[in-house]
Parts: sequence; C-alpha cells; structure tokens
Amino acid sequence: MNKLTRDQMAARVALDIPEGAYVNLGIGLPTKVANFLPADKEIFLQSENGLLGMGPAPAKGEEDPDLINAGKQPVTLLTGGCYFHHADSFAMMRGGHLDICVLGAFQVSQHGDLANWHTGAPDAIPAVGGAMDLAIGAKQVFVMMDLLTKGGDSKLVAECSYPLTGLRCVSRVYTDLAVFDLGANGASVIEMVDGLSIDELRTLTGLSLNDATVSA
Amino acid sequence: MNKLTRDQMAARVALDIPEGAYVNLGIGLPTKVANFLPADKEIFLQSENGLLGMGPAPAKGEEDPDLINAGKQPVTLLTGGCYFHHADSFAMMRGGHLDICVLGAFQVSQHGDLANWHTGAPDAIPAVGGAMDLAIGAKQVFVMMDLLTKGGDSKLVAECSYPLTGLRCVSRVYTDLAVFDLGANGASVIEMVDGLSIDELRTLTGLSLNDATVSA
Amino acid sequence: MIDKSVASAEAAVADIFDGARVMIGGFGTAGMPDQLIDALIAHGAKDLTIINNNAGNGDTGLAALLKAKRVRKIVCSFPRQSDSYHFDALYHAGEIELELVPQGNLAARIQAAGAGLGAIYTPTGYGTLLADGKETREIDGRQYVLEYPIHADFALIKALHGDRWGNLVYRKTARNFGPIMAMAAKCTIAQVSDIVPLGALDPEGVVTPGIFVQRLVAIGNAVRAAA
Amino acid sequence: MIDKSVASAEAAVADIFDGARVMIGGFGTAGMPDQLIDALIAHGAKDLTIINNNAGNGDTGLAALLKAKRVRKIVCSFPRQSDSYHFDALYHAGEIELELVPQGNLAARIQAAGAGLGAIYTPTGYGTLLADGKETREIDGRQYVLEYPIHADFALIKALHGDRWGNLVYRKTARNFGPIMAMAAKCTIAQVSDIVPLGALDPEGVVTPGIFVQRLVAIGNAVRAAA
Repeated sequence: MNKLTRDQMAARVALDIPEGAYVNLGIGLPTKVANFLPADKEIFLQSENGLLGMGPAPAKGEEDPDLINAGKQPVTLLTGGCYFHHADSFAMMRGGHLDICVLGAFQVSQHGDLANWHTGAPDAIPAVGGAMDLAIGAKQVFVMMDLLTKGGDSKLVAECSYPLTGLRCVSRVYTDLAVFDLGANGASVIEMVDGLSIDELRTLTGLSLNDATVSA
Repeated sequence: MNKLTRDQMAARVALDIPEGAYVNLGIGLPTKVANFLPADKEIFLQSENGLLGMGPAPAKGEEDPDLINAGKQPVTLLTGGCYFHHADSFAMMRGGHLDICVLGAFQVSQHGDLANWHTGAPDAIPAVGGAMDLAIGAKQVFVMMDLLTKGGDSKLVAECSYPLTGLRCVSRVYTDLAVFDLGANGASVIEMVDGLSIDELRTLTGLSLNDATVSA
Repeated sequence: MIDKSVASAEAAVADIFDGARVMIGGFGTAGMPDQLIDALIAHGAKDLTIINNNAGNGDTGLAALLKAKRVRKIVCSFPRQSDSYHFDALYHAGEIELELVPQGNLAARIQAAGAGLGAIYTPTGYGTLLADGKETREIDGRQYVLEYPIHADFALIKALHGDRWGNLVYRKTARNFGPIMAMAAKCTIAQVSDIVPLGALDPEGVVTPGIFVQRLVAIGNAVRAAA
Repeated sequence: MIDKSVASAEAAVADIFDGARVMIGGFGTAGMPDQLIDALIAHGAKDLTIINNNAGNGDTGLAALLKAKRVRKIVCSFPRQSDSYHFDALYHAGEIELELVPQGNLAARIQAAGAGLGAIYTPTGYGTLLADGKETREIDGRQYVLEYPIHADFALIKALHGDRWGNLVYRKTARNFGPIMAMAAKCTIAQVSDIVPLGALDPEGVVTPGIFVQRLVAIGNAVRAAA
C-alpha cells in the first residue's frame, strides 16, 4: 500500500474546502493545506492573531514583522482582507463563525475527542495557545495527522490517553492511510489508500470501524 | 430665599467637572451642563450611542441625521473625537471608565439609591434606555433635580418609593435649594442657597441631614 | 468568485420566515435599515420577534413594521418616545409582547451571542425590577445579574460602504448596534449606500469583517433626509 | 489643554510598583512594546504579575524582563516557544508561577474586565485540565466554564499613531491584544511611532478611543527589524 505523503494529505483536505469557506489552518501540518487551495476559488483564511484574508508568505526581503500568522511566520494580506483585535478574532471562533478548522493532533477518539496540546509528560512546559478555542468553535473541525505513531500505535483511539483539548469536537480525520468521519456511532472509514483493507485498518487501530467507503 | 434656576444649577454642576474628565450628561436637564463647561478646558463628553468628544449642536441647516446624541438630537463631533459601536460604548460605562455621569431623577435616597426610569404607574409604558448602565458605571454619579416636587414633596428621601434604577450609586445631588453628598452615613448638606437654613432643609426633606457646609 | 451582493432588498429578505427572530440596527432612525424593513413588510413575514434599541419612530421603518402587525414581541431598551405611537397603541391593546432590557445589557447580550459565550454576569440592573427573578451572584464584593445571550435568525443593518466580501464601514453614530448585531445573527443582511471594489476599504479601518455578513444590498446614496 | 504624551518611556513607567499586575501587549514580538519594557527593567519594579500571550522570545522585550527576575507570575496561553529559553529556565527552576489560559479565554477575560462584567461562561476548555476545579454549567444543551475577568494595574502596549488625547491606531497584526488590554488596565501606557496632531486620525478609524489611554510616548519610527 502507498501511504499518502504530507503534501498528498494536504491536497486531500483541500478538496473538502468549498469556495467561500472561512477557514483556520492550525500551526504545523495543517498550514500546508493553503498550498493546495484552488487558485480560482476564493477561500478566506483566518489567523487567530487578528487577520482575515490571509495570503501566502511574502517574497524574500518583503517580510513585515507586524504581519505574521499564528505560527509567528511572516504572511501577506489579500486584497479585501482586514485586521481586528484578539477578542474579535476569538469571537469569530467561539461564536461559530468559522466554517472549517484544520488541526494537527496527538490523538483523536472515535467519538471526536481531541488531544493536541499536551503530551502529559510531567516535566513538559504546558502551552495551549488557541487550540482549545479552535477545537470547539468552528462548524467543522478536521484533523490531519499520520494514523500511526513512529512506534506503530494508532492515534485514532477508543478513548484519548493524552490530556484533552476539546470534547466531541472533531468531525473528520485525514490520515496518511485513510479518511474517517467521527460521530456518536464511532469512526467510519470513508476512504482508504489503495491496497489497504478495512480489516487491516481495524487491526491497525484496534477499533470496530464502520465501513462507509463508496466503490469507485 | 432664591431658588437656583435651571441654568444656575447647570452652572453649579459644571464647576465640579475638572479638565480632562470623561463625562456623560443624561437626557433632559443634565444636557444643560454642557452650556456651562469652561471653553478653555478640555472636557470629554461621551454619548451612549457611540461617540466620544461630543460637540455642541450644529448650526441650523447643518444637522446630520447620522450624528445624534442619546436624546436623538443633532450634535457635532469635536476635533479629536471618535465613533464606536454600542458594546464598546457601554463597556466604557460599565467598566468604570467614565469619571462623571450627570443624571436627572424622580427620587434619590439619602444612601444614594436612584430612581429615575419609571414612576411605577400601572399603565405607563416602561422605558429604561441606558439609565441603569449609567447609574452603576461612572466613577461618580451626580444627580441634578429640583429638591421638591410640584406638590412640595422632597425628592431626596429616606427610601425611594419609585422603582429603582441603581442601588447606592449616587454620590452627589445638585438641587435648586442645596447640594448634598450622599453616603453610608446618609445625606450631608454641603451648600445651600442664601436665606435657607439647614433646619428648614431638614423640615423640607424630613431627613436628619448632616451639616457639611463650610462658612465662607 | 464570492459576491455577497444581491440585486434587491426584496431578494435579500425573501427567506425571512414567520416567527423569525430579527435584529434591526439603529438608534432611533440613525442606522435604521429602512429599505430592508420596507422589503420585509412587502415580503409579509409575521409573528416576528424584533430586537432593536427602540420600538419605532413615526410612520416609517420599524414603526411601519409594527403598524402592519407583523411583530409578536419586541426586545428593546427604550420603546416609549414622543413618536412611538404605533408601538404605544399595540402595547396598550395587548397586541405586542415587550421584553425591556437595559441598553448596555442589550448590547452586551448581543455581543455575547456573537462571541459564543453561554452567559454573562452584569452589574447593570441589579436590585431593580428588570432583574426580578433573575439569578444573581456576588463577585469580589459587587452584585451581578446573570444574563443570557440574545441570538437572532437574521440581522438587518445599515452601513455606509461594503464590498463583495461583506466588509463594512459605517457612518458616524449610525454605527451603533450594526457591528454587534452582524456578529449575533445567523444571517446578516446589510443595506449600504454603495458597494465599493474589493480593496477600496482600508484593511485597518474595516469595522465589520465580511465573515459576519451574508448578504448586502446597495440602496444608492439614500441618506435619509432630516425629519 | 489635555496632553497625555510624556517625554520618555522612563517617565511613563516610573510609578509601576513592586507587585503590580502588568499587561503587556503583543503576540510574539508583533506589538510588543519593547521600549516600555526596557524602561520598566531600568525602573526596577519587581514581583510583577505579567499578562501576555507568550512568555518572551529571545533576549529582548518580555524575555529580558523575565531574565532580570522581575516577574513572579505570568498569565499566558503559549509560554513554550523555540526561543523562550529564559522563561523555560525560570520555570524549571521553580522561580516563576505560570497560569496557563486558553488564548480565547485570555482575550475574553481581558475584554470582560474592560467591560465591567463580573464573570463569563465560556465553552472553551470545558472537560480539559485547564478547567479542572472550575465551576461549570450547562446552558441550552452546551457545557460552559465560569471564568473571571483579568484586570491589571498597568497595560503597556504598542500602537502606530496616537494623538494627545490618547486615541490610537495600530499596524497590521501588531494590533492583537492592544485594544482590549487598554480597556482592562487602570493605567494604560502606549508607545507609538509618532504622536500626530489632534484630528489627524480619522474619527471612524480610531481603534482605541483616548478614554482608555492614560499616557503615551513617541519612540520614533522604530519599527523592529526582522529578527
């Protein structure tokens, strides 16, 4: 079987983002999704630090330290974008105004619980940023992650063992092996990479996955 | 004795407003205070409907229906003034950012309770506007009113009989006969019109007023 | 390409349903979206709950909607005015329900809805008739009243300029409730004097970001004549 | 004549006392008022509680204040960054207290302080470690956590332009926490690139009205060089 590359995963997520959507892409892997949004569609990227209509990274030498994204990297503003303060920015999230938020994760439970802010390691300095706000605010929360850890453990789990970011908040998980819809009935597989069977996925995850794949 | 006219009362209130103060003048009688603020001092008038730095009424023919005060009368904006939305406007009040608010009243209790929004008449349509926000928000709340009703009843009372606007919120009351400071110890007379004695005031109000007048 | 502009006020309000909760911007007539209200009257939706600071002035705008008996309930701070006679008549006839809310609580509850808060503790109204029966709490020695957010299905607001993404700027004190109502309604419809090209609004000066606006209608340079 | 400008950053921060609660604007280094922080370090106030989104970057600004051991406690959402080594060292040595707050709750609690609310119910953090021991409530079928306002004695913020009345505008995403911190502190001190004549700022575009600003210092056109 062919695992999806990170770019392929990002491209797959991008397919599910319709024109006109208001979207927040979390720090790290989700940032890549921006590279695969169709150039002929208008999609609005929000950054928690107070901008809507975020554009791509500036050309070398054009960086402006006052124009950054949530990851504190230099960005640009599209024509038609605008700035606002932090309370308004998080009102956009918490108030349910964003259509889609794409986040990375340490673990996601089959019912949509998210763990992505803290490994629980006793000496780690905790840092949460906007993760908990993003987790509960957007109309749909997508997670993008490798299905397995380097040690081979599934990151899609029955119950999260890491500290939670939000409860029952993730609606869809995009991984390198499959795409899952989550809900009250647990996880449903909607797509798999070629050469992988749902039984193999059940073995890898240890979950009784629903089969929601559609034959091509 | 010479009762103060409404203009004299307004002028007396204006004396207690220092340069640099942020002030809201309530609808009705308090509006007159603006006419007596010293032209050589900068005092900031706030209007609940979203402006700070309110100027005088415009010249005839210069009225702008989009530039009005809380009483919905046309006003102007001073150079250096600005506009904001209603939530920010009431954050200014409720958050304690205004120094002084001047309000009219039906009754004020000797401990500073204010009744100025509703007579309690059973068939009256109730309307509160910003009165309750102004009553509890400003650092100091001044009331400006005739001491007596047309029927001769004192409007400074032991306990308000009209529905309250705010509890223990009025710090000073300016009337046509005297000026009172209010507090936990009740009302103290700090000024009276010529020819009036504190005993006469006690008779008029039915209150055991403290004498805090200062001999000239 | 995303273009939130619609051709007419009538088209903009066509899906407002009977029984809808509708916020209407404005403080008195400043900021009142008259053309949208006229379209709503023509559209015919009834049993509406209206959230506005007032209860109509004279015979136009919200007053006309009241006169047409389309409003079951009004949530406002200051219904009684010298020219609120249509509301007054309905109220005395028992034909309209009134929820009276102190103006700052009205603004804060609308803002709380837009920001996704579940409730707020506000000092305004504590100890008064308007807090009767409401939960209270002492916090750091001060008394507060628990107040819940005010949501709406639609907001009808008036702004000065808008662009096709829905970004808005307002004019003077006509701004008032517009920005917070835009955040609190599921569907916000703005009437603007004109729709400007994308990029014409200063990104530092946009008051309502387009995310809060679903539709806008250019009504021409129809600044209301002074009454 | 009211003129809130002061001659120097040193004069502006001279009354910040030991043990004060001080908000510092900025998201990372964007919007961080470096000159005011340098003046605060030189001034010497200690045992401070700092409210900021982060816990310092590199060796300047807030990081330098931490390194100088003036901070007893920090309230922030995201302390751990690639260049937060001064905070990391203090934290591991047990020399600084950390109150970790989700970023949106941080913003909402600061805004609640500025707006005079007693507390808010927020959905963010419900069911997580960061809500441990906090009061919760179900409202309309959703779970919320009770959170209290964050007040401060001082706010140090950075803006682009200011006028002598204290009106401020910001620059791009350097705006971030500035406007809400200005509302939440008893004394707000702004460093601005320059002080413009009264009337030079568009009254429609003022982001922080002067009522929320007590002092401002012009620090020249010192836009921070990209690190």
